[in-house]
Amino acid sequence: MYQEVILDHYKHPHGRGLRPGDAEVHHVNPTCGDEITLRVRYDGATVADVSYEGQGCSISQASASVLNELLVGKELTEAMAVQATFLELMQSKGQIEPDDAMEEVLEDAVAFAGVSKYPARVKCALLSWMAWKDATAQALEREKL
Amino acid sequence: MYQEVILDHYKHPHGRGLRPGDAEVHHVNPTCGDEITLRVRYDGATVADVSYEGQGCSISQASASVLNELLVGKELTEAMAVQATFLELMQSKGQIEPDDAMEEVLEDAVAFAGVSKYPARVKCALLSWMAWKDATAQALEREKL
Amino acid sequence: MSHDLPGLLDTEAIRKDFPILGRTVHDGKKLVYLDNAASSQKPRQVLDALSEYYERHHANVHRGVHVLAEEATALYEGARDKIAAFVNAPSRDEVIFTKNASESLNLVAHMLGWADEPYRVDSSTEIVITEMEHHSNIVPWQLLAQRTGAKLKWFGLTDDGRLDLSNIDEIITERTKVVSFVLVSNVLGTHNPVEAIVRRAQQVGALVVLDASQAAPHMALDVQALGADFVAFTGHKMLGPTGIGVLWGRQELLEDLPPFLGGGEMIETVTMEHSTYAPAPHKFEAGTPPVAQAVGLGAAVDYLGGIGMDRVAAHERAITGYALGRLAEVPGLRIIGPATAEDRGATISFTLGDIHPHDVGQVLDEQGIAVRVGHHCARPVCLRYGIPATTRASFYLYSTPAEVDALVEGLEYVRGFFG
Amino acid sequence: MSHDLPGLLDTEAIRKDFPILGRTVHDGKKLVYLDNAASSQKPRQVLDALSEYYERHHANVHRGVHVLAEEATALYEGARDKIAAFVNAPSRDEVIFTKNASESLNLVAHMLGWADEPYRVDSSTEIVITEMEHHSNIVPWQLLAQRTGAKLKWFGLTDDGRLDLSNIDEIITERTKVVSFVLVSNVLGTHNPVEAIVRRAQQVGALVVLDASQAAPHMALDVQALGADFVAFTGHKMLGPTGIGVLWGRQELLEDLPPFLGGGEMIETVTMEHSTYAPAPHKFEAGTPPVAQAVGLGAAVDYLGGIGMDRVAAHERAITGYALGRLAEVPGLRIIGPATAEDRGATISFTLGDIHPHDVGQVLDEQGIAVRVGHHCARPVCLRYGIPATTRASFYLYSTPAEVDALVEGLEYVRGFFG
Ligand SMILES: Cc1ncc(COP(=O)(O)O)c(C=O)c1O
Ligand SMILES: Cc1ncc(COP(=O)(O)O)c(C=O)c1O
Repeated sequence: MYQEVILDHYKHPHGRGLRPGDAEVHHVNPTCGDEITLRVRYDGATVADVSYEGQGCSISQASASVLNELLVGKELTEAMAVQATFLELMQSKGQIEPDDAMEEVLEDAVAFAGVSKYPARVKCALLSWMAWKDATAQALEREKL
Repeated sequence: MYQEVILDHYKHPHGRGLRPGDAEVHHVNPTCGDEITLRVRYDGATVADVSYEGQGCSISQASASVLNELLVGKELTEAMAVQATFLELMQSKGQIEPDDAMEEVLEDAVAFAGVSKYPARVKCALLSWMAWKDATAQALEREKL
Repeated sequence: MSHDLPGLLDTEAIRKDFPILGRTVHDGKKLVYLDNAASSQKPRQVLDALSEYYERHHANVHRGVHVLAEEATALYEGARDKIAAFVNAPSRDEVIFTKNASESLNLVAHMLGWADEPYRVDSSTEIVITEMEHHSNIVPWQLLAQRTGAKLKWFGLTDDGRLDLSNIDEIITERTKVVSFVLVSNVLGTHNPVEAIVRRAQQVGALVVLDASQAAPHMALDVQALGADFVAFTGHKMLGPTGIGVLWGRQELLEDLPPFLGGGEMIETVTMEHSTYAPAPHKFEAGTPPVAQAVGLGAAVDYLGGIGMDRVAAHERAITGYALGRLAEVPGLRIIGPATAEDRGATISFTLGDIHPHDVGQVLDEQGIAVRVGHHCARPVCLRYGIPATTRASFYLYSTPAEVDALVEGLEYVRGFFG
Repeated sequence: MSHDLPGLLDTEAIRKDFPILGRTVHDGKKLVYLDNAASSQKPRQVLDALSEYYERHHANVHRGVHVLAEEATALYEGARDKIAAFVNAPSRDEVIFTKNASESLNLVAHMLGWADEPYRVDSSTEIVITEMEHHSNIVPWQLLAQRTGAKLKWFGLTDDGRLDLSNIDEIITERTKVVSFVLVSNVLGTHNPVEAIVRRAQQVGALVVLDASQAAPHMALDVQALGADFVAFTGHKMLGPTGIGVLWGRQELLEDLPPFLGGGEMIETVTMEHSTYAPAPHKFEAGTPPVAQAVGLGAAVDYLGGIGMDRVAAHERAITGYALGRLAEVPGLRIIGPATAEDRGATISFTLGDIHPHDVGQVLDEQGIAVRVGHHCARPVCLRYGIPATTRASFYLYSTPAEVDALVEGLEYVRGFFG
């Protein structure tokens, strides 16, 4: 489970800290108390920033770092696709062996494939991704108003 | 369990039917729905009558009949002693083999010794005896007032 | 006696799976177990699942990051999947594990008592049950009625042991919040018509609760086809362990309704001042759940599914038809409940002349025949038919026509004994 | 490592009774099971009692007049006798079987919510708990407070993991109806002082409820000496099956207080209009009880009694002292809870530098060492000490000093891994 990539992100997280954003959410993993506060900022349809702060295990921390690295700068639709692919991988119960196409989409995030075998940890890996999705929905909602 | 004596009392009950009394009680055996309405009449300290009506199995019916036969005419203290002995026998879980002394006190009621091995039926055998004790207590209470 | 009944299962093979059925009682008398409506026996497969669970995989479920905790959780949640499939639930999250059917029914009553509108039962509302309910589907509603001031109403019974629905529009009204009734009666054997009641309940916006305790063990259950909002049943009557019951409920309702028992596992986050709750089913499963028992119940539905619930039902229909026919031969025997095999389960209650059921049961027991006697936790049925109690023989997938014959012979002996 | 600790049990012999302890995990690593506060493992004797029950004696209890029903009833009620003796209850009728400790605690909360005076909890009254309660002794009281308007108050904790009773007279007042607290904490290990709290509660006429879930498995419990009014515990933590808990309550209270779940077995007589209830304990045991589980729990207390609870306690004291000493050697390790073996149980929570407990637990698991991580269903404790979660190692009668050594080595490896 503890791939080098994961440990690296855990020890040297990308984009950590809260910066101004269009929407903020606070998510909790009730089964272990992991928490994240996450903000998104959009520049038109581009993910301008994902800033976050929280406490949690190496998996949840590394996952937030990977998310930041992967999504910032992407177009919203593309970012959504990455999120969906990551979700699919994490819910695969270790059944998906990431192929080249998936690796291209997920980059560092493929390192989490092994985590999907551990049901208790899948939620850790998904915490920031669910928070991002939620914050994004709120930002879009606000846009509309 | 079904001694001849018991079957006899069941088929030819003594003193069945409700007659005037000093106190009346209604007891129910919730585990099987057996019911008895029982009245006692005292003549000073003598058990002048025990009359009853009810529905129930052969054990509870026969037991009421035996009670009537045994207690009517006795002095209250003596009747109490009989009741206590019967209670002891019924709660013995088949461990008491009635001796001559017990037989002298209980007469026909020793036939119930076998019933004490069947926890579900002990309550049937005791229904009328508990009702009698209760009715007697009420009658005494009233006397005092 | 020839027993060429169509639909019978291969009971010889099946009985080998049930260790207890090989037992003798009272100095060598073969056990004839006809008390299945009270509780069924357990096949080797269920006992093995229990042992295997405790010997290899036990740990507390959820939250654990060690192997045993993960295995135990997978087994427990896997059992939920099996039960969901067994009753054709749209979602596994609609399956709540309780301790028995009684808790399942109480759970619904409590949820409705503390619910917000539109579900809340209060003094302006009515609760509807029937006169053929098990005490476990009467007392929770009496308590709810007492505590909220709601009015309790019920359907009466016809002389031949069926629900009297002639006044359905007066019983179920605009004030009715919930209608709770038994799918198959544990005394009469009656299989009740669900559709008519569900239709009327939906007209007035009332929820429908089905007590399927005597149905789930014996026939294919499809909660979607039934159209009820909640369905309750109990593990020990369907080859499973004691200590486990099930409540199926519609997802939207489980989301909207408040929790019942509070504690570990049912929370999302807790502070001293305030707690929030986990989504269903966990919201309704406070404390360490009956893990081994769920695993055992999973093995039980695997066993039943392996045979096929339609074949189980056909077997019991055949046995019931045969038993009704043979019992009709016994002089003085009066069936309490439907006298034909149509729309009824494999549970037959009767009286025998004026011999008290306790005496019938006791003398049968001396011959090795286990039946139940009394009011079977449904005393209003006895009151309705003016009898103190009944003797009840109830069959299951391992019951044989020869056991019916033994019962009939046993009853003849009883008659002679008290004659 | 020499392990000449006084008071140790012959764990070599004891471990042979527990099939699962011979298991290996992760490709041949020996299982080191240090998650006993979550749930204990089961000895062969308990599993045999379960099998024997199902294979020879199962039937529904009470009311039956056949052999199996009588045997099952005798076994079930016999288990009640055993539990009553195990906790030195004045009467067997004070022992109520529930599904787990959570239900036991909810049962008390519900009884008090619906009770008549002088027990009734309502908006003019107060409920007292502590900050170190398991969620199962927090949420039921929060729900009761919400639903009745009563005020919930609690004792805080000192920095070294003990109850802060300095303001006891302000916390427990004339308005207090009930004080419910944990005898031994499942996170801190703290063994709380009962006498001072009981004395103050009695002064003001409040009832005392003890959550003994982490005490009953590990020490001799004497409900009479404790002086509480209710004592709750759970079977699966004390070598028994899942699916069973116990509530002991004083007879007078059980007589006076109203029922909780309604259904079969808990009634005296039922009509459609009205029901009356059986005397305790049956009044509080609606539906088919956890029969096999009670029998299993009976076998568990036989097993514990055979060893002797004082010897179990001595063993755990020795292991705990040893573990506290060895853990102190691990750099960065901070014990959350009392740092000495005095007045504490064999449950040790800690943090390890800023390595998240999830990671600690996972890497220990890879070495075959099973500990629990998280808030252990007592989140307010984590909040109190400003930590997100802890790693918790908890011992039992089969735990060995060598397992403590394995834990310490494992933690060194964890430090290296994330260092
Ligand atoms: C202190 C304490 N109280 C209550 C409980 C709840 O026990 P159960 O989950 O068996 O209901 C536990 C265990 O989880 C506990 O440790
Ligand atoms: C129709 C019916 N409902 C409810 C129950 C209650 O089931 P349990 O005792 O398992 O709670 C029973 C069985 O006793 C039953 O036959």
